[in-house]
Amino acid sequence: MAYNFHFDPVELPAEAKELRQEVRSFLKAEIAAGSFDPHTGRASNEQARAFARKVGARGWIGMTWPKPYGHGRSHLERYVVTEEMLAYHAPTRHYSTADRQSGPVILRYGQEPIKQEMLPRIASGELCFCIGLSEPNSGSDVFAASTRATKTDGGWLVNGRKIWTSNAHNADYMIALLRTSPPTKENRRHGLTQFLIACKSKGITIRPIINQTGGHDFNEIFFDDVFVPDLHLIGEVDMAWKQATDELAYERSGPDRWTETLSVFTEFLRTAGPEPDDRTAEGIGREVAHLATLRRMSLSVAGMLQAGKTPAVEAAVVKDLGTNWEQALPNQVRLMAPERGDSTPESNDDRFEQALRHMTLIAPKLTIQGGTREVLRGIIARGLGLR
Amino acid sequence: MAYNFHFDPVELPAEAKELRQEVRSFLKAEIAAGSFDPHTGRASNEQARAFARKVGARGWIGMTWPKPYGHGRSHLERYVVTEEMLAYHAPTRHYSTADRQSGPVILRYGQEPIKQEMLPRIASGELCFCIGLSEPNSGSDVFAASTRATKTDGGWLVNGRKIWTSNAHNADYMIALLRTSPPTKENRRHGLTQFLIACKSKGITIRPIINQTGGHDFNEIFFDDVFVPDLHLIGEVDMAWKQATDELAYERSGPDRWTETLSVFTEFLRTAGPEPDDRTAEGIGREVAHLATLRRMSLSVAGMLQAGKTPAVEAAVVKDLGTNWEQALPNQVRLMAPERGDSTPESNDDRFEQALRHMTLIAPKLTIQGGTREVLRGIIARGLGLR
Amino acid sequence: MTDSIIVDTATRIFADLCEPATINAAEEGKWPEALWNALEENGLTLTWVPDDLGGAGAEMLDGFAVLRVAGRAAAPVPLAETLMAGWLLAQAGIEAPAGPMTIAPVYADGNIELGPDGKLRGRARDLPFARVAKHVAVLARQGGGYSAALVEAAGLNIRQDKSLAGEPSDTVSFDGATATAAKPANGLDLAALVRFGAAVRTQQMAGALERILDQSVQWALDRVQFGRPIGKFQAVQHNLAQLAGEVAAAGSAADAAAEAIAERGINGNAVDSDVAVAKIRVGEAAGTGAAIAHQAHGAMGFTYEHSLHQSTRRLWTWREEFGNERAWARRLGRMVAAQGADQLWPFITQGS
Amino acid sequence: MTDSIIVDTATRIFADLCEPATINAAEEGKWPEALWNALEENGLTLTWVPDDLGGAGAEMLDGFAVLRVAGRAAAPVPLAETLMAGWLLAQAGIEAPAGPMTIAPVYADGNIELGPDGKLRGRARDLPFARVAKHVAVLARQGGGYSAALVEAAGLNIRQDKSLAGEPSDTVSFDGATATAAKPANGLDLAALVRFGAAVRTQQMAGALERILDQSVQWALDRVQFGRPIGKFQAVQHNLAQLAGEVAAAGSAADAAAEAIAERGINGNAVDSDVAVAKIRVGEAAGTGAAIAHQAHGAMGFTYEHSLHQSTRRLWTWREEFGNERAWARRLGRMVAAQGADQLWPFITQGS
Repeated sequence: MAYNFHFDPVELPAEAKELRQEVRSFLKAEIAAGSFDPHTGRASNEQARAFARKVGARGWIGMTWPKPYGHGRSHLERYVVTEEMLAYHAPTRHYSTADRQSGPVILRYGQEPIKQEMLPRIASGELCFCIGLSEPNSGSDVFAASTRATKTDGGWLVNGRKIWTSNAHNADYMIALLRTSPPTKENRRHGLTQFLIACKSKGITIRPIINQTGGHDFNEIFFDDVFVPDLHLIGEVDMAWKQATDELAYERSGPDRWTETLSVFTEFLRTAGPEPDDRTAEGIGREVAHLATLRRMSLSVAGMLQAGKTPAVEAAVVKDLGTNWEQALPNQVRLMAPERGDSTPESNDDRFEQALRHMTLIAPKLTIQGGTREVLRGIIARGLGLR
Repeated sequence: MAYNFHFDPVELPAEAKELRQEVRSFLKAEIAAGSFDPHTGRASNEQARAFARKVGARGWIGMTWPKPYGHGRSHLERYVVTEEMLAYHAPTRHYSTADRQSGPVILRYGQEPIKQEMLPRIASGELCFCIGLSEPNSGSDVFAASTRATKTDGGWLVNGRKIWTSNAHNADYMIALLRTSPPTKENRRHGLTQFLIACKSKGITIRPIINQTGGHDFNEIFFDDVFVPDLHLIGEVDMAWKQATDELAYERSGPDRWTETLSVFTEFLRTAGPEPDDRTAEGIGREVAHLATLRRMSLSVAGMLQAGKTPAVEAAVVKDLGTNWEQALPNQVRLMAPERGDSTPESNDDRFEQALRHMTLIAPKLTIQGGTREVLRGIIARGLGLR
Repeated sequence: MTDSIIVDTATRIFADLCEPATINAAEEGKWPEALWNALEENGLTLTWVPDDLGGAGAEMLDGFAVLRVAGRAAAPVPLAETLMAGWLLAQAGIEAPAGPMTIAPVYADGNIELGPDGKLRGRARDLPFARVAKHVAVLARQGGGYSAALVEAAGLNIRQDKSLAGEPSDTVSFDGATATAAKPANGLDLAALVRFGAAVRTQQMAGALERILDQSVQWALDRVQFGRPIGKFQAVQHNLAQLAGEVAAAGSAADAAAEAIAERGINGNAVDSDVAVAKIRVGEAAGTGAAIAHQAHGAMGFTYEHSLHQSTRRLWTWREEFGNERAWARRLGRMVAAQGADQLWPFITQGS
Repeated sequence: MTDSIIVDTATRIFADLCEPATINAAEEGKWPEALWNALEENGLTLTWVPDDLGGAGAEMLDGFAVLRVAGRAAAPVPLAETLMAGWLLAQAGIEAPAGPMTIAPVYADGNIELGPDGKLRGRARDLPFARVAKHVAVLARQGGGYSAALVEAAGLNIRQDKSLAGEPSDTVSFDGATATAAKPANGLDLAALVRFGAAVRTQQMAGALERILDQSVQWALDRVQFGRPIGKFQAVQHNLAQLAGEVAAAGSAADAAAEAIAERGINGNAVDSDVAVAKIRVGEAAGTGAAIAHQAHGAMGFTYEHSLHQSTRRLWTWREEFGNERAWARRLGRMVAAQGADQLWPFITQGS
């Protein structure tokens, strides 16, 4: 049977339900204190840093990592915290990458002293991480990476260039995929190794890449004889292809994969009012049906992780469906919105207009970042036995 | 520049506009006389044969073929006749394949005695043709055909099997693509030859294939030592790949490629009435915009043919857009239709309901028959320089 | 969780007795007696009827799971309808008879009335399988409320028609019919009956979608064009990956509705929104999914002799029954809008 | 047919003077003087103004063809607006001044009035390029009809804003402004002005779509992944083929509207339906097309330094201006429904 993947039903345990209320109260207080704009998520870097510390103090970073590195809580509890943060546009950018990706890599493949040093600092909200994966000639094809690490006394020397590195300009550390040997004939994925690199290291230059919204998230990073100590080697030399990809791919299905444009819908609901016409009601209902289903599937993956399963294809399905939906959402909402004219009351719908513009601009990246639609469908096709 | 194909504007000449009125009057009279059901196009085989004779008598079959074979009229005039016939669901099935495809092949590649014998009989509406192209293991990949013609005294002996042959059970003749030599290493398309075959020939067995509407259009044809005289060879032996495909591909863009489900929309308009609500009006407007644009593009291809151009990629574009649109139409209309209930007046909307069901059932074939979506997109990609 | 014995039993029965030929024969009017009898003998036709009313007394979720399997098998018998009928009768404490049943009405504007003389009045359209049913479970207006009534089909005036799937879809007049039994329906109204029907159809559709994914993948592995299986072409792979996504979403949405009903009963706004989400999302998946499956199958899938149509035609029928995507979307949209923008997220996370 | 010299001239000017850097600089507020001057010196800014009113006196279709080229170039100057302004003034027999212009209002519910004292009153939102215009051509209510009025921009109260494309989109108050010239608009009303604007935008969009197709194909040929150009992957090929279809449909629909206006003028139902068809179909193509182009470009297309956004952001802006797909679809749908089902086909074939 081709259809051999499943989305188990999940019943959230009582502690997760309580936790949700706790998170909501926390966020309500933060919004009241002006820590961030609840509609757009706007917050300064200082605010984002301060926010990370508070979240860390609550024990909501590194939740699923075993003690003493983290907090030893369940995937479902972590899921609840994550989705509440996203739903209320909390400024998680200082810690989210470390919490979601870098921390788990260190936990699984890092050397013990590094685990002891880094993980508690991540969990406290102190450290900001970024991921050095893409290169100018290696985007979807990550195994084509050519930035190299050469063995030297007591460590490695790194030379080359990474690109599309989100948040590198704010990050303390990067986990980078570097070439330590050429690929072999039998295995083109051979020869890459993961390293932990301090972003402030000598020899690193970071160039901002401005995106089409005018914003700055991506960076290009140049490495010029950057020294990385042996202790910062993560996992086996040349064997990165065995690490990382699959286990962490589950993170693909997180709520960040279907909530990125959600605020345009929320703001639209606000302008639509409590008694929309038939056309609008129909449009709203359709989007809510997709949203509710995506959320259930995403939660289900968290539940399966908690049950010790390995829902890799399921995660790819959620990301593919989720990113396609959130990408299409601004246009769907645009076609529900009332026509603008000279007699439209001014700034009546200004927050909605701003959200619509912003989401229209960012929509294209959603099916590209973190695994393109093409890559995801390839993974699913493999799950179906077609590859 | 990648975008190197064009849709020239067309102004129909006065005689074409007059012709349109002439065709409409003719059809009105035929409808009044009960020659066919104007809403569904239903007509018996006898009615379809009689209709073909009348259309032939008007000079509307083989219109663009030079005299004395045909009528020496313009592609635009032929276009107008074709689209009017389709728009009013006239029963053209007895002559349409011969008019559109078989006749032009004979005209261009047939031997002179055959041209003189066959073309006037097609143009009169007498002869019905079918096309023997697909085989069980050769669908999209027509050059994999294996039904073979072996040279014998004064002709050829045919053995093998064709499938998905529309209307074969009613046809007098078939033009078949047969294997006369194996493909060569350099050219896998080598070795196929076109032949004219009388469907009543000894050794031919026709098995009906019932489709999911319960109807019978497709057939499977078995050839058992069927003799085909030399005179029925069409074009060069082994060289069919040079013939046929491209020149005739223009026919892809005809109005039959975007009108097949149109009646469900017309019937819906009838139930919707003159003052639809916003939602319905919006839906109607959207479909009309697509329809009008497709029709302009289709007409444009006819105009370019008339001007001696070779709009092969343009034709593929029209078919791809057209079939996708007509395939999606029943579902679009379904979602505009009012909800059915126990208080809905009976048979108020019965003709619409019947059309909706029928069109829902036939929709899947529209992007498969006569060149699948995948094949068409390949042709367009080649036109873009990607292949 | 569901009782896997019940599901295994159903799976085995359908594998043995629900061949494509049986399904086509049923369309021609040949009642699949062996199949029905096996289902009945194994207690699968009255899954939702408590022991003391003559049923199997299984959990709600077990019944839905059986319907998922039945949908996968394109079972040409009124199993869903008999399950619903048994359930409806049970709400009123009426014992369920043996044999196939159907329910009436299927529209929220249905107008069957039960008079003080114990006679029914009214007409119901598009009743699935009415002509093969032994009994009809009717939800009839009586006074200010509703009663469930059990009616023998034998004496009813039935006008036959067919659904797009080729299954019986009949108009039945109840005028003057006498109920074998009739009791107040315990708070159930027509909206709830339609809601329940919608949830039932989403399970059947989810099953049918699983089936067409299986068939399409198998076909793509078997069918060779241009010298290799078509499943090796990237375009086909990506289409089938998209189909898999629709199948997964449909299954998940249908389960959510089933679980909501199992937990909270059929009445109330919260359940209504779960069912709405399911009928909308599964209905969309049915359309998208059937289109992809047909495209993957090429001309072969359009033939009557290939069994693909047995599933796709049912999908096209079921998505329309008990409210289509649009009808439910309007309802859900109004519900969400009425609660206001700030309640969207609490609404999405309610119940979990 | 169009005058190819005019089009060639425009093409050359944009090739020489409308580099991506110029376009980005314009977004930062740097007026592209060399570009504008070249357009003006070559008579391209007053294409639609007759000789005797100071213009180039070219055919309608020539002006539309120039706008197609301008759209392809993502030209960051009010060429379309100046052409429309000159045309509006010409309808009333008012001579067109030199320099950039814009029009007002841009909405059919616009409310600028011309009083008996020759002074204007009213406010217009979202006027493209108002802040860089030397003059505004206004269609103002006067008595029971409309007058065209030429107003110097210098004295006007302008509140600056930007479109999604980063181009000026300003709110302008005309209260108390005096018209340099004002004459009856010769039967033109606001609906006709909006209709004209919609037709203009479809040409610009058709041009921008051609551009993003070119860019996407080139990128697919150049960009190597997994050891070969991404354009060799079937999924990419099929996406770009779909993009090509949208580009072709957009161009054809836009041309149909332009030809209809050239033949039959801007007034009347027949032209209204051609413009409606164009704005709907081109608007859809803009959305679908931009999405495919971005997907093909990957992360690179999302950067400010790559020029793709110069075209896609304009597409997202223009599809909304002078009525979006939905607004026009409602209008067209009403028009078609009012004529009845049997008039659908005659409606589609009218004019040809």
